[in-house]
Amino acid sequence: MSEGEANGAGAPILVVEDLRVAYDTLAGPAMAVDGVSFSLKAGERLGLIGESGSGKTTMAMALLRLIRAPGRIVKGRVLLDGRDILTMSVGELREARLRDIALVPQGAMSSLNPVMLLEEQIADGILAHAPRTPRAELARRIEALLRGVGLDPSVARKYPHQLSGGMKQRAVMAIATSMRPRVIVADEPTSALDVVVQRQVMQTLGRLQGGLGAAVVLIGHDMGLIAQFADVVGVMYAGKLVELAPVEEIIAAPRHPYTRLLIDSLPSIAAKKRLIGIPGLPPRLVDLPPGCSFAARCPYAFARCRTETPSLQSTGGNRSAACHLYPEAQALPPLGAASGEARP
Amino acid sequence: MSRELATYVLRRFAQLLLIVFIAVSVNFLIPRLLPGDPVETAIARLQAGGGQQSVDVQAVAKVYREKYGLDQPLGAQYLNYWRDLFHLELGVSFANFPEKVSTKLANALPWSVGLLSLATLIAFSAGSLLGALLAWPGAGHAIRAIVPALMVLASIPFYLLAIIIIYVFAVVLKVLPPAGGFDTTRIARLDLGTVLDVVKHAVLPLCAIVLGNVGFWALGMRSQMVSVLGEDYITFAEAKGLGPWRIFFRYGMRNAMLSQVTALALAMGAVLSGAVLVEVVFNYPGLGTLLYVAIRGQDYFVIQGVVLLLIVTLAILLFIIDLLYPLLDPRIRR
Amino acid sequence: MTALIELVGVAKTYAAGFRQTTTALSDVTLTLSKDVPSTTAIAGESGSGKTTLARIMLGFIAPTRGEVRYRGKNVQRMSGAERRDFRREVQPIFQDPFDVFNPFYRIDHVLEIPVRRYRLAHSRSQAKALIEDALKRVGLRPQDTLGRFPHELSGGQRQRVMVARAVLLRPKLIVADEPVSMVDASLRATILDELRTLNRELGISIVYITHDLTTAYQICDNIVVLYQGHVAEAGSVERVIRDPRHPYTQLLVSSIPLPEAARSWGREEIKAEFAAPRASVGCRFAPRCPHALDVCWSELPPRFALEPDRLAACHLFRDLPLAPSADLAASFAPAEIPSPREAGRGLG
Amino acid sequence: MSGGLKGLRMKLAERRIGGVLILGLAILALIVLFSLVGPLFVDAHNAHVGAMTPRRPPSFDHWLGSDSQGRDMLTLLVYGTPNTLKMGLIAGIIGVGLGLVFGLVGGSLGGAIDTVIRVVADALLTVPAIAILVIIAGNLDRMSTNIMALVVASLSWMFTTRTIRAQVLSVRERAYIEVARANGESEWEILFREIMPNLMPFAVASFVGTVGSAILAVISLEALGLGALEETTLGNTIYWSQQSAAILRGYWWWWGPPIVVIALIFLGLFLTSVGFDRFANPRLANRA
Repeated sequence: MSEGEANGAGAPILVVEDLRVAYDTLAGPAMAVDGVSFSLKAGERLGLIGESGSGKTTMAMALLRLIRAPGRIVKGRVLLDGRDILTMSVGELREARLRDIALVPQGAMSSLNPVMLLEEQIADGILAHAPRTPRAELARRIEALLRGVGLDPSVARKYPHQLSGGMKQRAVMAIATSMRPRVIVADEPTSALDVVVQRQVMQTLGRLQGGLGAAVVLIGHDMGLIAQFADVVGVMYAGKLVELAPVEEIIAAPRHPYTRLLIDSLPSIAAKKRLIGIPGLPPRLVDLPPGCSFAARCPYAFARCRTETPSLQSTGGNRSAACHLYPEAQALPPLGAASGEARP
Repeated sequence: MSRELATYVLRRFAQLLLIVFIAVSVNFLIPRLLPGDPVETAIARLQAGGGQQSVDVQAVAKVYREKYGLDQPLGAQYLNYWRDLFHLELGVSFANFPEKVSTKLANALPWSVGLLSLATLIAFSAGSLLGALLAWPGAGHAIRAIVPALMVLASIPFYLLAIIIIYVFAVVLKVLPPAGGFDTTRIARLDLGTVLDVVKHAVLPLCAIVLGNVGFWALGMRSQMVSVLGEDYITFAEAKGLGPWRIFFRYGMRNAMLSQVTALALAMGAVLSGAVLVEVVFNYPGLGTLLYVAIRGQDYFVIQGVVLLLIVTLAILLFIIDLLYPLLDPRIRR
Repeated sequence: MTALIELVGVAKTYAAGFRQTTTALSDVTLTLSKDVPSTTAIAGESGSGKTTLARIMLGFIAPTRGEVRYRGKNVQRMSGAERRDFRREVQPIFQDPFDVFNPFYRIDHVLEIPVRRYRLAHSRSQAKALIEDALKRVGLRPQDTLGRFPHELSGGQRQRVMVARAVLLRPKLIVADEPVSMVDASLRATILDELRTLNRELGISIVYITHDLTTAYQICDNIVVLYQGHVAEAGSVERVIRDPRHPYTQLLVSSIPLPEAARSWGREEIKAEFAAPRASVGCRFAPRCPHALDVCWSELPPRFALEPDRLAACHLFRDLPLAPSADLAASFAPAEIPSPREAGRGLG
Repeated sequence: MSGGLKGLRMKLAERRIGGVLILGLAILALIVLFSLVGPLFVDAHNAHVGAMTPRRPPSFDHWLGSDSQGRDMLTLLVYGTPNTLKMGLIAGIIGVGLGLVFGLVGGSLGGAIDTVIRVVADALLTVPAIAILVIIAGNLDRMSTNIMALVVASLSWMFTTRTIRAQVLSVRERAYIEVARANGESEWEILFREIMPNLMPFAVASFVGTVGSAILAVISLEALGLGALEETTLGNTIYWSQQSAAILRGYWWWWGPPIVVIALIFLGLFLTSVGFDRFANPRLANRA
């Protein structure tokens, strides 16, 4: 599924190394992102999937250094073309946002300033990076951007409350791509939209990304959506990246037990089957138990899982998983008879 | 859009009329509802308390009876009352018999409106800016030290503040005049000297109202701003790479001001009540002092006139604020 | 077939500004059997009228036209005793697991009140046993649940408490309005499976309101697809979801993001219709329909019977016979007697 | 935006939740204690005209000096404070009581009654209270602190009405009300069992605010000379001092102490309401 250009060898455009973000709570720090590393080449689409509390939104915010108190970035590097976003000066950071790395935020409904015309909000971003853009040029660019996301240019003279949810999400994408960024971070861009609109918006995002040759990090909770869009899928659980693999492979043969149970729990329209959820509850991020965070819910767990935290390791090919079953196992062994369900 | 706007303006105008209606009706009904014959009560009071001025009690009583027309049915009295109002026929003053109440009001009104609107404007803008800065993480630490002072200022009634201000600045330091709106020994002429004199007399009452208000606006704005700064559009504005002041004014303050203006409309009544008392303390020649003198002299029609005028003035001010609101909020929804 | 609940020509319109009305729901007739427990999905996007339908069924709002009969009695004109029975036997499960608990009370409140109001127990200990049994049935441990305040439980746990509440009352019908859309993915399947189990083991009929066709397919036998208050397609899930025929249902099904390469959206973008005028005559879907005919703009399509177990309201099928009955249930899959395999699992 | 600064601010705010409320309540408690215990230490006769040499500045024997009528200022303060508090409390209780009834009736019944309540409350909220109070007070034959409390109470119900009504309307839309209906609760049970408890924090907050504005209205009327002039209150004391031009003549001990006590009452009420807001509404606490 990966684009031809993505395969063209080249240095990764985005490298995340051992990123850790903590939230200070009254009960102590909660590690919302706990040692995540990955890298992305131009044109590549990474989907980060996780449930609420898995740290996926924190991850998106950290990539743009938008973490606010009580959250703080504890350590790690976010290298954008070799420059660390987390240590650059405030002025450089402002320059880099939108021009190099852009955000398509979660709540498009609430991400637009309710008292500003759409054209002013688009112009704001452009003028912040190119203050001397002539008016005529600005108007031309705004029109082109709106057309690019499938909106009528007359929308420029409207206020956010005059737009539908799908239109707002498109407007936000127009802003995000206004400076032709090289990395787009899309944080659940369709979470409040109906399925048809969701599909339209995601396809538009895909087209924009293709046109710019930008890398995309798509954050989401819906495996189906991620699978439709991404080339590579990263699965997050309790702040950690527990599996990273190309999309077809991860769906056909997940390596991490959590990924497998998650995929198994998805309803499909291929055949009726008994729906089986994952037993237990996601852990609270404050005072995590020692060992693997998923051990308590894992049907494969053994003694080592409860004492030693597994780190992300290669499991062959371009796949990796954070699980003590590897490297001994070649693939995830079938579940015992207890689950009552055979692998497809 | 325009239709929604029209509905909005009409509704606000209806509110204005309703307030005026309530004010007039209250003025009309209360003397008639309370036990006793209002004319007899008033005259008895006038005779008892009117030692300081020589009043032609008979003449007054005659005016009173005519004005009240108690022999007519209540409905007719009420209609007459409204008719008189439309002719600005508010009766005569007893203390300065037979000066018309409307003349007295016309003399006092500019002083009050000038003082009140200037003080509110200063307090509201300064307080809002201060409050927004207090909520702004980039605004430095030192500024937050003034929060307790603001809390104290916001909680003290401002006519008490006025007393303290007079004592400190006019009695102890003697830098500004303690009372009045102008130097009564001056010859009234429109020149620089007169203007300076008026300004000099206005400084302390202005300060009293501003200080009494600024804390309220600052604290209100702070909490509004804190919640606005938590909105997604602020995060997105940051993600766009905008400069901090652009975010502060266009995205932060601009939105926080919406509820500030709503609060302004709700608080104007209290501000006006406080300003009336500040005028009394400073013996400032506005409606407040007129009211106070009238109360002391049992000058009932003047009292009624001032009350009516206060309510109508406020209602009109509110109507203006309401008309400005749609300019601030394109959604015109409240 | 004796009816448990009947919706007869039910419609709901709301006033929308000056002398204008919005149709939230138009002409739904649906009969659910008393004898055979059924599972019916009401599916649609926002603005489809699915929640309106649910609330009318629950008696929370009155229809503008038509009536809802429960055991033959008009729900809006019931005596006190009849109303009490109706309230007990038709139970809701709501979308938002945070909003359904009064923050002032412990979890117990929502379970104890119905036991008392409907006199389900003769003694305190019997009440306690009932409640604990209901909690256990949905996979909650009573000692970890009772005595807690709502904010101390996760969304998934709270939604299970609501299922337990419904179980406690042993209703005849559960109307579940998007019960898992606000629950974490890993817990959704469990809650939906519990609903399915209630249907099989306790013989409770389920009306499942959803925007998600995949879960509708998994837990329901039949489905009604609504678009802007009008029925687009109805029938067995095998027909409607696996082989949609109405252009709207086709669009919906093809837009489901599925983690299967075979069902990729593809790179081709479908056209976005913004501010498509809400057609007031004719087919509501016409402005977005790729196959719209002239007649679609002027005439509301009647419901055509495509197969014995499926109907579609679309002029494309005007050569086919009209649906035999106004009752949507007439186009549902014939009720099947629970198979031995399923019955066996249910008992186990 | 620097995360560190904001983090510190949040922590301070979190810790201050209790602090503000406790400080406010402590100030109020101190004032109540002063009014309760005070009379034990002063001689009531000193509050009479001519009890001592007039216009004496504070001294060891008379801590707060005397006024131009020869009354002991400390004694006036001791007897004036409870009277002022009493008027605020009576007006506050009546005002909040009326407001609760109107708010509940309007919010739960709806229809024409609700419209009337809402429109009248909104209109009266925007009228300067002092104007109407002046008309009422100016037309009364006699004035006492009790009558004054009633007069002020007549215009103290709108804020509570507005708050409670809005709250009833919002609670009624919550899903737990429908759950209660499905649980077989009657409409009365829903009102008293499900809605009412959720109104209490708002009623308490309104009460604190209403007592404050009632006291403000009382001292305002007193400043205009419309108070119960035969009785000793803080507002009257200030009124008399003004009548004797005590400010210009520099008798600070006459008007100073009552101002301080009134200021403390308002500060106490203000801090209590701010603190209570954060306590009752944890989301605010996390934000502010």
